[in-house]
Amino acid sequence: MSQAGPLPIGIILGVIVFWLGIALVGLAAQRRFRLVSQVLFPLGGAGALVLAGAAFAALGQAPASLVLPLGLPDLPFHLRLDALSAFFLVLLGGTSFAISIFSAGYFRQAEGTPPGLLCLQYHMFLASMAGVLLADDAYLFMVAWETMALSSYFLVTTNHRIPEIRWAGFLYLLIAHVGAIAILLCFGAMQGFQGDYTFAAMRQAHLSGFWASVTFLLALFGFGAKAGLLPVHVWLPEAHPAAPSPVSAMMSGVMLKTAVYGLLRVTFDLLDTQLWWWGVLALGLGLITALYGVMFAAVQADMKRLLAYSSVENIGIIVAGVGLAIVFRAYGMNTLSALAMTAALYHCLNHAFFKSLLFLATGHVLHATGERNLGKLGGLIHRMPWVAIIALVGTLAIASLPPLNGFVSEWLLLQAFLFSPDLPNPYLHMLIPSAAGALVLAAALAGYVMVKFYGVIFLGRPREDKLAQAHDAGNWEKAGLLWLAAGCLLLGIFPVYVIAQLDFVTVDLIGRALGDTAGKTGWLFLTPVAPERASYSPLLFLVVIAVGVGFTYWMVRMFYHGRLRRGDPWDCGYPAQTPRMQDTAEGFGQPIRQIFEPFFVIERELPTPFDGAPRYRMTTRDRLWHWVYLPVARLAERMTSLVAVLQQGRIHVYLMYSFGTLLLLLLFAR
Amino acid sequence: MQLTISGLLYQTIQSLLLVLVAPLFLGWVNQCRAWFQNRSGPGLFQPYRNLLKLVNKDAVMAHGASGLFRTTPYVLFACMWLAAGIVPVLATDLPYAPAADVIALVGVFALARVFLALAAMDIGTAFGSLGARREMLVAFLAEPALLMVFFTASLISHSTSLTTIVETLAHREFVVYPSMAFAAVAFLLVFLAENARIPVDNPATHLELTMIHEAMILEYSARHLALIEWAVAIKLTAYTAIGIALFMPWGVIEAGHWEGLPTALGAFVAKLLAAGLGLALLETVSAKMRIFRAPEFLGTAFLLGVLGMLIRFLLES
Amino acid sequence: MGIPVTSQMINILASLMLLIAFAMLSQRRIISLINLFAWQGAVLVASTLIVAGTTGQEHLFYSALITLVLKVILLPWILHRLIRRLNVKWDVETLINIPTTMLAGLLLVIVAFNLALPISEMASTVTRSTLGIAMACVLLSFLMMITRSKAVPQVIGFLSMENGLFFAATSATYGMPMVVELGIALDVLVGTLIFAIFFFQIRQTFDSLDLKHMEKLKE
Amino acid sequence: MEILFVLGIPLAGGLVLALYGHKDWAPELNAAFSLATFVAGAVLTARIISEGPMVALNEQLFVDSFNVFLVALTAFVGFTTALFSRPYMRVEQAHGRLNPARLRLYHSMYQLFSFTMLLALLTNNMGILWVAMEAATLTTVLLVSLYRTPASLEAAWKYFILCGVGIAQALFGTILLFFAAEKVLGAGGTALLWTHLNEVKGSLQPTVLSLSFVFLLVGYGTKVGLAPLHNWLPDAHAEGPTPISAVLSGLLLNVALYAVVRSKVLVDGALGPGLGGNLMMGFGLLSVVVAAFFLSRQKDIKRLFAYSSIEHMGIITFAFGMGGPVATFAALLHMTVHSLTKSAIFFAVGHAAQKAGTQAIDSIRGLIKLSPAIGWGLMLGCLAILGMPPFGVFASEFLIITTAMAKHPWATPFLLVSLGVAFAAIFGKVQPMVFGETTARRLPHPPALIPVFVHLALVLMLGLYIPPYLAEWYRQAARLIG
Repeated sequence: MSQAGPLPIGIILGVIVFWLGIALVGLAAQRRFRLVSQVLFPLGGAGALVLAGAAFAALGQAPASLVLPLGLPDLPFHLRLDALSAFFLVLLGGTSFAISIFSAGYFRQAEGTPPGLLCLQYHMFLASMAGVLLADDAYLFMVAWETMALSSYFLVTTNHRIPEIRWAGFLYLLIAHVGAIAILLCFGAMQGFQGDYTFAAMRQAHLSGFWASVTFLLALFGFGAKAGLLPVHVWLPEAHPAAPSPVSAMMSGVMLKTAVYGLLRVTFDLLDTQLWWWGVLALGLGLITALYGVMFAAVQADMKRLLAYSSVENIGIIVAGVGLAIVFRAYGMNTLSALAMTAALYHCLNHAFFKSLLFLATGHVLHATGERNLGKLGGLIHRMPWVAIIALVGTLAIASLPPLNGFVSEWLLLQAFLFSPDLPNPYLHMLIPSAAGALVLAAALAGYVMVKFYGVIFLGRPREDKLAQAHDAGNWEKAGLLWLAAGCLLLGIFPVYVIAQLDFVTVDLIGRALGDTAGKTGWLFLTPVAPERASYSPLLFLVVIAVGVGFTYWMVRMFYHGRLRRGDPWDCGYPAQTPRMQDTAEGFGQPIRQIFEPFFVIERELPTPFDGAPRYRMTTRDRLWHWVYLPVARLAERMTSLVAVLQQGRIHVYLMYSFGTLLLLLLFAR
Repeated sequence: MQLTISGLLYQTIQSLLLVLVAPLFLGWVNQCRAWFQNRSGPGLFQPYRNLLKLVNKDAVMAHGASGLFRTTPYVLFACMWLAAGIVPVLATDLPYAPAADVIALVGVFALARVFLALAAMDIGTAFGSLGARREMLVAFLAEPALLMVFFTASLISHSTSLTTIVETLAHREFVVYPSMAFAAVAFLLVFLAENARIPVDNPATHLELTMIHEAMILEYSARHLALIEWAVAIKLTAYTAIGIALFMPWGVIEAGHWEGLPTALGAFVAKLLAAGLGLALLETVSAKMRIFRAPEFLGTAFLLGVLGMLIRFLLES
Repeated sequence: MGIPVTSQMINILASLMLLIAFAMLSQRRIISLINLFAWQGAVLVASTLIVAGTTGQEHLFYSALITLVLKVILLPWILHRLIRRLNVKWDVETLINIPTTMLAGLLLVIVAFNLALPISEMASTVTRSTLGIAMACVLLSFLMMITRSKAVPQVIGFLSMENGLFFAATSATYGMPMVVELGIALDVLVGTLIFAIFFFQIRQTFDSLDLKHMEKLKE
Repeated sequence: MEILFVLGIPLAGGLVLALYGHKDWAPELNAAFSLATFVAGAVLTARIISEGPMVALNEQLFVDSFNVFLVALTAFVGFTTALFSRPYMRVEQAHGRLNPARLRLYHSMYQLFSFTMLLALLTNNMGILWVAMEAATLTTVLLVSLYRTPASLEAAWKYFILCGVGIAQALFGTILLFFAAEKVLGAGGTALLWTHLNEVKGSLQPTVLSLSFVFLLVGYGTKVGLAPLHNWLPDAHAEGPTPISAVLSGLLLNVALYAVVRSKVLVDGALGPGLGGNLMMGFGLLSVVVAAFFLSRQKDIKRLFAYSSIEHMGIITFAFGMGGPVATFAALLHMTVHSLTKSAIFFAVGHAAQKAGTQAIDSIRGLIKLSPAIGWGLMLGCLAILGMPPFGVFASEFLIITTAMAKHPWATPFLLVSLGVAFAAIFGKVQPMVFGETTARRLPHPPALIPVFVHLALVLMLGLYIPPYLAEWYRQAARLIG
């Protein structure tokens, strides 16, 4: 393998160092608010753009590596930039550029952590994510991985005076840490008992089926904990709402993807075999996660929790794609594996854009209104048209509607599913179409959720008086949002071009690409396998709709001569309407609650007819919490009380322990 | 994707045909219903007259309406038009068809629906949001079921492109596919739900607590309402055309066969008439369900769709 | 086959050590306990002297001297004084009744002998069989510490454990290097002084030397 | 020559401070003696690095790469703790918890304690090692009961009795070792010298050595705080003055473990690897598990970190037990970073407890608000000790866990569960202490922040970059231990 020019990897390393430098400046100038917000964050954003550019340039090149004289003495930091890393770095840079720019206008003074510390944590977070993506040995990977968890934890707990936020942070870091230990064990198993923890050595190692499976399961658990796979997803809906919105955007949009990256890296790059049941496991887990996530998103009343659950859903979809890729790969159907992988990667990119966009939009709403409860928002399209229109793009994208980007990746994934009849395993034949059903169901529910999300926040009439004071986004914020919206649109319209870039990744990992077929019929039509098999042209689609709208509009103008009069809403003639009569978030979630009742723990507080001040309250909680976490906590509790018996304060008993130990060992040793 | 003159011609003919004929088809269904109910009926062209009446009225719009509310009718209409351009009605040689396969077709319907639901919530009335919620409830179950139907068909033809599916089904030797029977039933259920027909919804009612579709468009008037009504008619026709294409595809022209046009046209009109009659009959003999039963109804459709796919694997592969 | 006289003497003394250890284990009166401790010290001195005489190792004489001063005279004297100063009247209370303790002690002796057997067989010194007895003494003192509920007997148990160790050091191995012995002696002395300080502090704070007051820190 | 300074300065310091320890400038004097010790230690270290191992004073003292690094560490942490103890003890005095006599005792014993630890490290004689270990107990036992509260007395008593009895077993072990050695080396004075023992370890009687090792392990293991011999440790840590907790946790445990490892080298030589390693792995793992489950029941902040010390000693013991260059390297590294981190934590905890006026976890809240530096110090220290990168504790845990996965996969589930439980327990308790609304108050003397952050900075550095000479040093030591 020829060594490519060290330029891109050098630039990326430079950006990481640059970010760390910004972080240190932030630490030094902790209270200089203007410096931090007007200079440091935009600079960080510029760095992100440079990083994305360098990574993009590296996509087509041969892998480049670098060894830094840091780290453990026998294991200096190895960096390597191959197509997979480059792709995720593009994702990181492209998304974080917008988030940094947005942050420049977002963070306010006097909110918990001083601005300089926020800057420190934020840029540490960025740098560590880039570190994860560049790492080429287990140690650097773990260091960057945990630094990422740690810096994001501090960002989550910015507003640490609220007990719920502290709890959220704790839960997040705990699950992240347990996951990290699993990843560590995974690396331990993977180095094939050679004692060499570079990825290069792991690529060489041949593991037996048992150990490979152990490795994969550990990786699935460890990375799944970070990504938010069931059942270790519980931290996600707690931590994402707790964080400041740019941080939620970063966590949801980018950090979760690093987990996907890790899973891909381990499964497709470091392990030399893939077994089919791994794929089935990942597929099943992914789909269950997707359904579970979207189901819970539908019943949330907090807008950021809703988005967080939606992230759970999207991660589920991505992992399902990865699982499918594994299945195909295990049976040597490399083209199809590449198709599924492309779909998963594409969805990663899409999710990064639209989810960041929506989180940033909610961040602005939160700032402008001080409210995150959907039941108290409404009608914001009049107060903040910019944000509302941009958020509409994100909403349509996340609801996977054509011609935006969310649709493309789901379309590709469904295409991949439709090839599963070619699999030689008779059980998989039947399993996978049903799985496609689950995927479609999740996607359709996402539409439901997003209508609720957008409609309740931006449309209708304001549910609270104070919403009248809400203002539109500032210039920094607008710029950030626009970048992401443009991303959603372009990614949706030019899939052929995007897939041509993704091909570098699939060629690297699977040895096959869609390139020769995907663009066979030109740049206009996306034909992943064969033109007669399936095709889709979002640009044509968009053009036709736009022409249709324009033509209709023109026709109506031609024939119609009436005037437009404004009046009170009709609403079947009901008098005395108030904004409180609109559907609330709970109301919108009611059908879902009813249909999927067994999955929720619902607590209702209903007013009686005689209540002077009637109150209605309802909480919906996760059953898994009762099924998995509380039992585990109780078990740990029981263990501790069991252990506590050991130490009851009597010195005689303590002496007995020593005595007993001594005797036991003496008898053992002889 | 060979761009041929004939293809362009077919494309234009069928897009215009479906759009223009749609109100007539609606009128036919209403007329049939009236016959079944022993009424004399408003006449076949009543929908056109309605549209004309609406277009000539002054529009009233609520104070709180935003740009979204005003744009939605146009988007809706454009989406339906696009859908009408994809479904092979007369010929499979459609140059625009590769732009969107069945999944994208479902996406188009979803796009239209999301816009409509958002517009319904825009004014901020109780009924608007109620309608939006119910519509989305129906949709999230109907959409997967519809896709399952399409998938069953595409498993047979190894393609998700609607034209290819129709070509395969229409021009291969005749085979009875049990899976398609399941799919047909599922499609029928989805068809009723998606087009707001009895038993899921009643297009003729403004009875507040039971309506779904009508609740969403309560605030629309004049030209906007006209566009929506027209779009709804196109949707009904397009769905019927899809049903015809999937389950009764005989008579559709293959690429390059000019001479088949009259036959194809005749076959299509006949099938459309039959379908309208069937729909009217079905609507007459069944009663509107409670809204809470709708999930079960559509759940059945979804299940049938999945079963169809499974049967495809069990019996036909 | 004749066993050398010195060796026999040491064996007798070793049995005495064991006997005294058992006596201490079963002793209820605290004064007697201290006296027994002093006797144990005396036996230790005697055995050290015999070993020193037999092997002609000069430093063992010093060792014997230190033991005599420290364990036979100084420590018992300090303990007696303490008892008087602290006005301790009570008898020794045990946590487990004496017959059971004795039975456990017997088992311990068997275990210790058993453990020491392979070592004794390969030992070259004249006093090879004493190692098992020394180990038994250590374990018996340990048992005593476990079963006594008051502070003073516990400390005496601790000191008698050191006796056992010394016995092992001198009889079984002909004595450790002088530096080490000096160091050990210093530690024992300082330790006893600190114990004494503690007795006063404990009494001052808890008004009693019963250890059941000191069971507050748990978990 | 330096070696004598290293030992002589703290000894002299102990004597001088026994006379003047109650003066106003005693804390500074204390720090000055510790600084001098540290300088001497540094010079000694530099010399060992350049010239290699050496023996001194008629072979009674010796320095090789294993103990010299512990000497440097001990002297360093001794010095920083003395810096920390300066404001800390002044505040204690201002709060009326100490009178001049006790202050004098404290300062004198502090220096003597340093002396005993350094002696234990530097001596070549297994007997003197025992004497020094016992002396270390003796010097600290009165410090544990320095406040004369009932709880502190109880703690001191338990500490004294349990460690005394434990260490008595170690003496028996030493005697057995001598017993085995004199057959090879003769009855002369060399039979307890480790350098000589090491040379002939292959010909020592295996049966005797295995018995001897059991006694030594139980004896010194008590001081290390291995479960189930650990019961004195949390009490002593919690009730003594915080500087003492810091050195107990950061240094004494290391020194005791050093003794165990020295013994293990001999027993491995005689028996081959197996018994020693297995016993240590078993003890280590048991300690990790037991300590992890105890952590969540703690209500006292110092007890909490005392259990954490047990846990980490368990990890180190486990690593030494595994053996091999990587694991031993990791164990040595872990000793270093644990001692730095844990003492930094105790510094922060000490100030925090003084600010809150209590050691009860539930009553310490929102440190970050009143004194961000202490709050962040505690938070970062806690994260570091929990094995969060980029801190050095992670570096060693990384090596240990991955090696365990490769060599003894059966042990990893225990490690996984324990580390998870420990994380939940410690972090769940520390987080609300640092964050949230505050209960703290201002203190008459500004806190000593330099020790906290110097330690953390060093730990951070070790996580990212281990200087080559340090690495070489660890490697040599690891080769020595095998």
